[in-house]
Amino acid sequence: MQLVKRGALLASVAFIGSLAAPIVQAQDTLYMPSLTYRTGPFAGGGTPFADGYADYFAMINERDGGINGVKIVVEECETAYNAQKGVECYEATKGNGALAYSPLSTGITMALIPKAPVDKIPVFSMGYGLSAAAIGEKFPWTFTYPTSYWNQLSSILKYIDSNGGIEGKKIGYIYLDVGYGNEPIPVLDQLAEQMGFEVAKFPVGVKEMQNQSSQWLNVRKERPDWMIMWGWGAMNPTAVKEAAKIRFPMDRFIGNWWAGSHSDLNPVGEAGTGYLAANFSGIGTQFGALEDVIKHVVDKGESKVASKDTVGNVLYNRGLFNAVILAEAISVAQEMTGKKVINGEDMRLGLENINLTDQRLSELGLADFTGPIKGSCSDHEGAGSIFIQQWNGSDWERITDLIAPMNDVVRPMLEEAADKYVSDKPDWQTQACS
Amino acid sequence: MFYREAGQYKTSYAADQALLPLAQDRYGIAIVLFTAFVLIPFFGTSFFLVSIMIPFLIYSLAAVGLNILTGYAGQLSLGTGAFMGVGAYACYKLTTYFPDVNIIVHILLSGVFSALVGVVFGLPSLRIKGLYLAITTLAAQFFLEWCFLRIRWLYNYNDSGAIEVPNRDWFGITVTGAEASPVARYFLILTVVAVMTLIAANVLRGRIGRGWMMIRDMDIAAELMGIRPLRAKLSAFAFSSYYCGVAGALMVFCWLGSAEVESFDINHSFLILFMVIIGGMGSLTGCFLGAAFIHVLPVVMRAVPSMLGWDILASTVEHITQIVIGLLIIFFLIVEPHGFARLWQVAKEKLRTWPFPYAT
Amino acid sequence: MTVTPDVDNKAVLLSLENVTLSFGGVKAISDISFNILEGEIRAIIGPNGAGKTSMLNVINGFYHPQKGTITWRGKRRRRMKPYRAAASGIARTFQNVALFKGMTTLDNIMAGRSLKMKRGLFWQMLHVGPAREEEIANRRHVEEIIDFLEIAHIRKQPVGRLPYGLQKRVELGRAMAMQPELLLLDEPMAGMNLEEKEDMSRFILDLNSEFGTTIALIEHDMGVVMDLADRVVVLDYGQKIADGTPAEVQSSQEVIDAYLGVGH
Amino acid sequence: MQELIHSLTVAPFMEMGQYPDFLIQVVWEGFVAGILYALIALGFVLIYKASGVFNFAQGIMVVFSALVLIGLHEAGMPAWIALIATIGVMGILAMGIERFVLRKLVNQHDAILLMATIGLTLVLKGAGQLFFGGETKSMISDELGFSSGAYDWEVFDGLVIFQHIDIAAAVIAVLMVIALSLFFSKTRIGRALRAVADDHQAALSVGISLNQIWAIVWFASGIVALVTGIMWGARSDVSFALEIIALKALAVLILGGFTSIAGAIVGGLLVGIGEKLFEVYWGPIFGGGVEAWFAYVLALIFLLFRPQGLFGERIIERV
Repeated sequence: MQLVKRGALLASVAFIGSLAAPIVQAQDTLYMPSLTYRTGPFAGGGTPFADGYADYFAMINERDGGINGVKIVVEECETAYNAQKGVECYEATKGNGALAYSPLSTGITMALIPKAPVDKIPVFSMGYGLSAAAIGEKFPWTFTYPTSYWNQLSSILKYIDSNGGIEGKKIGYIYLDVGYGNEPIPVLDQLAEQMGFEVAKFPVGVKEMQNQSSQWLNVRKERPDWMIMWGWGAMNPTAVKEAAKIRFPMDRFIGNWWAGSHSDLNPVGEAGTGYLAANFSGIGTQFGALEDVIKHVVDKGESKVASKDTVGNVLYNRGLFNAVILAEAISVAQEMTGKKVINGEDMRLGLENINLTDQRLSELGLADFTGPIKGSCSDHEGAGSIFIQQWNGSDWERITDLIAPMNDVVRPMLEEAADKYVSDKPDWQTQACS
Repeated sequence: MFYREAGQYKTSYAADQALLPLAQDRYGIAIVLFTAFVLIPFFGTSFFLVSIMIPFLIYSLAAVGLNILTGYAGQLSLGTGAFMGVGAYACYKLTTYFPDVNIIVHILLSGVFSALVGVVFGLPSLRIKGLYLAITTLAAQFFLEWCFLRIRWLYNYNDSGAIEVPNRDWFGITVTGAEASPVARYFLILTVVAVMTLIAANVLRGRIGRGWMMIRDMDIAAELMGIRPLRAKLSAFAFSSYYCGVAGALMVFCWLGSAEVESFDINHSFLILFMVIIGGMGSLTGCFLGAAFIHVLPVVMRAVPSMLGWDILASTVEHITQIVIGLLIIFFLIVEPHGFARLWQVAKEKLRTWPFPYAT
Repeated sequence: MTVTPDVDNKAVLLSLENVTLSFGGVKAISDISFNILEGEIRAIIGPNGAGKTSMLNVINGFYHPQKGTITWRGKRRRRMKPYRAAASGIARTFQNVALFKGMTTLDNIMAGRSLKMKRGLFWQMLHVGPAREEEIANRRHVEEIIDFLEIAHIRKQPVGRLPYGLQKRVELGRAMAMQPELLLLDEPMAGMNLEEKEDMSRFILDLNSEFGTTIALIEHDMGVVMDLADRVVVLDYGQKIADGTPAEVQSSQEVIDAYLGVGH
Repeated sequence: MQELIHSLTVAPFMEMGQYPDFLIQVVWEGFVAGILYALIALGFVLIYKASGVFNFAQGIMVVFSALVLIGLHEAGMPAWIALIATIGVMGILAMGIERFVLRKLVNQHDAILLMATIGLTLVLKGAGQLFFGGETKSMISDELGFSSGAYDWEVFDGLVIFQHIDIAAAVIAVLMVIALSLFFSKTRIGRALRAVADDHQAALSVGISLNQIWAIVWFASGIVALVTGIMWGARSDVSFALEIIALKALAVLILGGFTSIAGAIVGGLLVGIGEKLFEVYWGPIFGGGVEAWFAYVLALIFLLFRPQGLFGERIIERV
């Protein structure tokens, strides 16, 4: 009993301490919170992403002494991909002068979108979250560069179309049965009508991620010509394995950009040979920026990566790319405001005016890493392009050039969705763009 | 010595039956309420309010709900998360259909819907007891989760599948949505929780609550005393689910601001059950103690390493937190299976007999 | 031996005719008839496994006999739930004390008042006005029982911690609180010492004479039965082997055989 | 309306008749999943029978044991040595649980024992992630000698595919059940176990230590968990997402009864085959994903009609 009391005492002392001494950031740094999920069922993807994110900023600090001389402080907060914990992390870190949040989970993104205009901290959900947030007029504080789920889907469909035509074909859509997987369905349905193909949908419950045989039996029954997957975490390797089991042709099976990482296919190995996936960030370490990361961070033992092999893999590079865009936005903001130490509002301006041209990407050591991205007041998405990569049994290989989305079709749908989001929120903050 | 009832004579049954017959308890509650209503909003930081007090109060309310069912009526339930979800989605639909009605009305009404659902899933309790019943409540949990996803009407056909909370006023102060200040939200929740806890205490000490406890302790004897098991069990399910539903509505409207299915998953059911068991089954005080322990401990544990300047991966901390909570749960179950509430009682008895440790 | 109704011109409160109860082929009670008169103390005796407790369970609706009729206050009773039996005025105690272990003595006896309390949820929630008045009125009644049973000192103790004898007493109090017309006592003195038995006998007699409660009891202590009971029915292997006044029963050869184990 | 009734009552059966090869495939898949559910349920039953503890941690024990096996192999142990070492770890775990948890919680309320095992779940979950990381891992099935191929069976103008690993799962499950029943009927400890299940006092009076028995059943269900983990892992990798699937074993328990080994097996197969048939043939009508609740709702409905489970005995309440 004595022990209990003492423990309780210690805990309460520590607790009071934590309230009394919030972490105060020095005035001359840029504070960048990192909501990570190194735990939980999706940790396999969250870990390399968080590493890439942290390592890029570490490299900038190390190599350049920060952005225009101001060091970046990255603080991780573990969300386990859980909305409650995500909100808790947000509340815990926003007071430290956070410049932007990359929430990573759709649930956390949805929770933070309405908070962004109030706290004046932009939300940067890189290619995930709410697709409609691409509309800058309606979502001044939210960004989804380089593209949105909806546009990505259109790019994938274009790829299918260019490989034997899509008209009259049957496309199977297997997805994680949560908001994330359900989100692209309106676009899929609309484009099916427009491009003349048939759709069959196969939802996979979160609890059934590793128990997909029914879905794949249904796939076998429906006999689609192509399969598109909106999967995540443990769902992906299981799906590829099940596809192999029913002998679905792997080169007709395309994952979205969260279903095509090394951690997804390593457990599958040989059986997954030929599997395709969309991506928008380069694979490998042959880019200048990555070489610098290895030189300045990883080799010095300052990275959290479990092994050096992780550097350059799909999700590591995506985390790094997330940091690249934020870093670029910071420097744009610094230039526009003339301030060295910026705040969330400046950051929003920087994100909105981002312009990553091919030339700029080369300067950053990222030539051919991704397509150019240009934002504007109304375009918070950039309608960027993707490429398709293929699994060769042990590694990913990029097999296509950049494929542009069908923005002309998708953009009106995005606008409609944005209108709908705003419609039941009378005091929603919008902005006018000329 | 310090906690002495000697000299406090009751001259009427009414006084003897009061909620807090002892003066010390009345002072204690007064201090707690003063702290909650005055000191905390005045001195608490925004982080303290939003990440500690608000979730703590909401979880406490849900724990009160579950405790009514499990601790007082003896029906083990693993469906709390889903019942909270029913409240949240009901509240969301109510605000869409009746945007002009005061949000407080919606929050309180939303509990009615989860009470109805609770009654439906409580029906098996008439034939099934104990662990078997617990597993059937899992059916409620998983079936409702599926409904939250598949019935798109529930989230207004939103593409993201999430429900978002609009800003709503109460007497001119925004109390829900992103624009609501932490203090306003805190006051709203605190008021609801305080009033509902008082109501629970009243019901529990009266005819209805006694009926539940009779069913819990000895259902056959209860029936032979004229308690109708059907009515008693279902009313417990309804009452409990009402509390869970309101807690769910508050969780989404005053804390998270948006939610999708995963906010009401099975882990929440476990979390609330932990709070009830660690706090003490059959004790309202225990609900609050349990909620404080289970919610606050991880928050504190996460803060400790960075405070001490240790460079530990967030994930490592998370894993260690998980292990520690698991061990603590087992430890407490071994040391005091009746939870914090009993520890508190023992402490009070000690204080009463102080300085004579062996008097009983 | 036929049932002799109405010995002292007392009305028949409850009568069972040709009642048979079996569990999956095993007969617990076969073809038993007997009655209970208003205001009497009726004992049911017999060796272990004779079907005595099953008999009580039939009377208060917990078991439903396959055959036979039960007549309560001159009205034939249909298949009935235990809570209906309770509402019609039948209370009981149990062989192995069935108190509400998590509640105090006071609450246990208050539990006996469940049927007397009616106030709805609204008043309960507020705990003012009618609900409170009702609570206090019933409390007053319960305090009278507590005084009667001399258990005031354990009023606020959880019953689980009480010694066995006291638990039995609290259980009696709980049944009394129902103000029943018929009180069924299942071995009220089992496991008690002489002093406790005397106390309990006194309570039973007082209860019968002061409040006029009809009592049916199962008891093994023949001395107690002979002293207390007005009439005795004897069961063996689910069958009735004797019925009558204590003296009559005592002299019955069948009863003597059953108890001495002849032919077993 | 008529259309709906048709699609609910007629169409699925027509479809079954139309493609019998596919039906066989569906039933086979359900059968294999059912075997794995049954194995998890078996672990529950062992512990419940001997100690009355409803072991919620059985699911996480499946994941944990599989992770230990993979982790040890990754650390350089040959597969078979790692397997033996993992069995050792499960043994130590069983003894630890008995010594530090169960022994101290004797005679507590059901809910408290249940909570203790949920606490245990948290500990194992945290420890598993701490030591082995949270990412999805592939089972070392090749190293353990399982082949990854498949048999094709051409029948009814169609094709039924039997994965080797699934066949192995079925065979191993059968062997496991036989081994367990031999253990129960032929060994001294096994007979003692049954005695305990019937009557704790009686078992004590013949001089068997209850503590020992508890440690043994936990060890036995640890081994069952390991086997389940290997088989499921070989089918679809090892990750913490497996834990929630293990919850389905609870529904299986309802169908089979908490104390019946035969019930666990039959219940497992019922749930496995039932949910696959329901998902494949009826699921699309409800928008799919019905597998998530099918088992529980089936159990619930079943309970209303037969609360004692398939093989349980009717309980007569006594007063």
